[in-house]
Amino acid sequence: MNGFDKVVGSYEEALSGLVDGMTVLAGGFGLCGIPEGLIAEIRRMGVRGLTVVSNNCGVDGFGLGVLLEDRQISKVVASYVGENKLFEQQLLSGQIEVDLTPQGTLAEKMRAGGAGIPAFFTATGYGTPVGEGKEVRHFNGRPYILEEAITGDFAIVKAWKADRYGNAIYRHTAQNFNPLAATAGRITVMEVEHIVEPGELDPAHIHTPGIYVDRLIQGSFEKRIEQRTVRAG
Amino acid sequence: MNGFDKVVGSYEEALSGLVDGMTVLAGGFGLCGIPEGLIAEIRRMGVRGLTVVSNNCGVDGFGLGVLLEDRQISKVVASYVGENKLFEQQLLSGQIEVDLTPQGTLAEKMRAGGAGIPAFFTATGYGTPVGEGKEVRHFNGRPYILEEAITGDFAIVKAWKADRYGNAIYRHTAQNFNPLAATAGRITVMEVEHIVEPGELDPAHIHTPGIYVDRLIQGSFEKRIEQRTVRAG
Amino acid sequence: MALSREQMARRAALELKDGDYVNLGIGIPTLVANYVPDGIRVMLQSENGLLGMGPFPTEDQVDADMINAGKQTVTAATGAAIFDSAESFAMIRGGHVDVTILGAFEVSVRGDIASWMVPGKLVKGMGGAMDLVAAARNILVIMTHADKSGASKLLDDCTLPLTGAGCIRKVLTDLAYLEIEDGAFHLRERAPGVSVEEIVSRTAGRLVVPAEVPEMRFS
Amino acid sequence: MALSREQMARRAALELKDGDYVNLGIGIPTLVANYVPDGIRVMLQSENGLLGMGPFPTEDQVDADMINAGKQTVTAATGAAIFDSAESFAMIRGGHVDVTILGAFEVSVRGDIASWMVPGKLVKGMGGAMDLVAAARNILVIMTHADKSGASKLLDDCTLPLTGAGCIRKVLTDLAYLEIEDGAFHLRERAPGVSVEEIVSRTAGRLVVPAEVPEMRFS
Repeated sequence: MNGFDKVVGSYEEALSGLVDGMTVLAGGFGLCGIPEGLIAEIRRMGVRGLTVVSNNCGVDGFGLGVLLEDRQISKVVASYVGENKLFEQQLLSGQIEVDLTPQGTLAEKMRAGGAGIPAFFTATGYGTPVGEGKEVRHFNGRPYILEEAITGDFAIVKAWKADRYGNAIYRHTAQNFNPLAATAGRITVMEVEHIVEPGELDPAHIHTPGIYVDRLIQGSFEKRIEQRTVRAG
Repeated sequence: MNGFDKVVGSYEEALSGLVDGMTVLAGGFGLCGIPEGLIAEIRRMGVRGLTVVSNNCGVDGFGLGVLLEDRQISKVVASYVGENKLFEQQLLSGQIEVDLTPQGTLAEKMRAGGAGIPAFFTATGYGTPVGEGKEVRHFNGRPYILEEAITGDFAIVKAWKADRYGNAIYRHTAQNFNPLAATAGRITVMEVEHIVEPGELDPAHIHTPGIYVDRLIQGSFEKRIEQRTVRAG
Repeated sequence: MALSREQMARRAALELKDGDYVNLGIGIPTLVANYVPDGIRVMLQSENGLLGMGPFPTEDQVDADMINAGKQTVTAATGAAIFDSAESFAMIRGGHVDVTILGAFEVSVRGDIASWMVPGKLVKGMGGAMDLVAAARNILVIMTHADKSGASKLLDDCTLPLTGAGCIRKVLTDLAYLEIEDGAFHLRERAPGVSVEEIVSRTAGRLVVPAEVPEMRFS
Repeated sequence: MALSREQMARRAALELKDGDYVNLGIGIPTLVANYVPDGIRVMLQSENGLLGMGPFPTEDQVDADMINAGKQTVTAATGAAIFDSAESFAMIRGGHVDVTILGAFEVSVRGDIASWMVPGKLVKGMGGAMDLVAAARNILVIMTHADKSGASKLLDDCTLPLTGAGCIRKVLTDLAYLEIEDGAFHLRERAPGVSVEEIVSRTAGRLVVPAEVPEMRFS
């Protein structure tokens, strides 16, 4: 044990300090690569008024969708929220606010937040509702809009393997937004399938260096599939 | 063979199209991870008036330093050029121009160039000569300066292993600026120690996806060491 | 006769060159992958973070950690690379994807595209569409020429909120293949059996019709 | 008596806490790694792209592909991670490195630092110093109190071009340990055998001297 050992003993400890009104960045794309146990713990804690930044907001009854059931979320920053009837109801009734953000801009905003870049220009969204009210500037004759970084009080992410220092590897496309959210949380909590000893992972294979990870917990995952598409074997 | 096979048969072919006055982005940090054979070919070609963007400019007689001998470089964008007497002479005599750029800003400018981000704000350089003439803006009460992206006509990079499609892996700290330069060249030429067949590299271990690589050549490398520091074994 | 979905996909596939990195949107664009001509290899980019998308998995290959941007289970092709979403959109935004094929509600003579939002209907989000249209050098829109009520989707000005401004140059509909230049749709090909008159009557935006409009070919 | 280089490194090492990620500049800062107190583990970040820098290699471990930011051959510590330079400076710029220790030519009462350029002398470049000082939450400058001619390096205003503005809060010299607050150096510790008077006489910038200035301890 030493100061770099990020492993915590319980979900309570993993999310200690998360209170009403905070901003939570969540990794995952659809239901792929989501921190299932951490989401369950947020539900159990009953914290409310959360701003959730995540590409999607889960589905009814799974993923971040479960936090809608108890009305724990007051605002969602996402690129696509179409998989969730409860979300739809709460949006239409004004119980929840949504800030729709292009997927690439959302990813870049989180990366910028973690990288100390407060704002950047992008062509994405120029001339669309996304660009309204944002500064426009031309570079090489092309118009771009200014987008600001996103950071969170907490980031909750899911990795495949991590060593005790938090050096983490994602599996297949379950990587998605996880490494980005991991960099941009004031406190980053990572839930993994396997915790290994430092030295077991090749330094060149690390996707998220441990410096970004504050707390690490081993979870078990249902890994629900949204669109099971197969071909004849 | 197919349209994704990036392997070329000769250095001539690798750098075909490089002409006087072009901007060349070069990977490497000091002499670590530099595309030795591509640099030698640029020397052989005798192209002049090059703008070279690279963290360093080699040493006398090795690395990018050899391009100084024949006065092929007219401008260098770098963070540190202190290892090179020839550079010093040419700078003092006004034969070469230098744009000193903080190392992190240089890395981020190349990344931005490859990522379609024309400009970003950073605190680095605010209040210093680097910030002079650049726009200052405050975010959350802190001053930042606006830095613009860098792209090149060519990028020359060095990787360890790549498959024929250009999916590449770097070895240890020879990674450095290589993946960034690779994204920001209009034509990106990669020199590697080992070319392997597609499928031999784990998709999760790829540092530079092949989409960034236009031409691939196998080289042999001297790998000169600048500061050989050892401890008693 | 108006093209079937499969015919549209087949015609769209002719836009692909050997060695192209391609992003296909959901719907008809996805079908394009099935009609890539012989001798042409393309690599599919899926914006959640996969370059080199393979076919759907067999039952025993299904893996919840391997999905595409449509959240469907997929496989990785030989020579694939997997990365995070910032890298995926760096690749897109930086113009490294050669061809993007996607659907739309409306396209204008200026190359504006509306594809994500119908006011009054629930807004689900733009996903990666705004990034894709803002970035790709070569975008092909595939859509029906008119909506179900018969109203043209090729307009002087889009009526719906935009996905991107001034970024579309090519449109394939069930009636025609058109290019956008100098503030007009230019009729390049007509679907087999479809008359120029019908296309003219179903195109609301400024349309330039050359003296000769060849019939579309599919190979 | 003024501190030796080793004493300065030893005192600086007391600023480190167990679990700190630390970036050490060249010169005396590099020596700090040799004096990390028992029971404290730190991980060294090398800005060329290595988190978890180990000791120098033995002769047979030397590898041209494994160097640090000073271009010295090094090893990777257990639990290291290696990445590109953009990621390395994302880590730095984003404030994830806990402690940065680096040298300087001058520091001002406003926390300005000059460390990279002496006009009239050849400018070699700032390397990563500007990024480091602009980003770290906790920076310790280590330098001699005065230059070789005896001129103070602790000033009201830096005379040399800056590396960063308003970013330094702590300075360790061969004579004293000082903190910068409210536009003044606050004398916190004096080197063993060095009088407050000597420190006052060698400090050109506004200096606040508390009633009691303890002698520096090294453990």
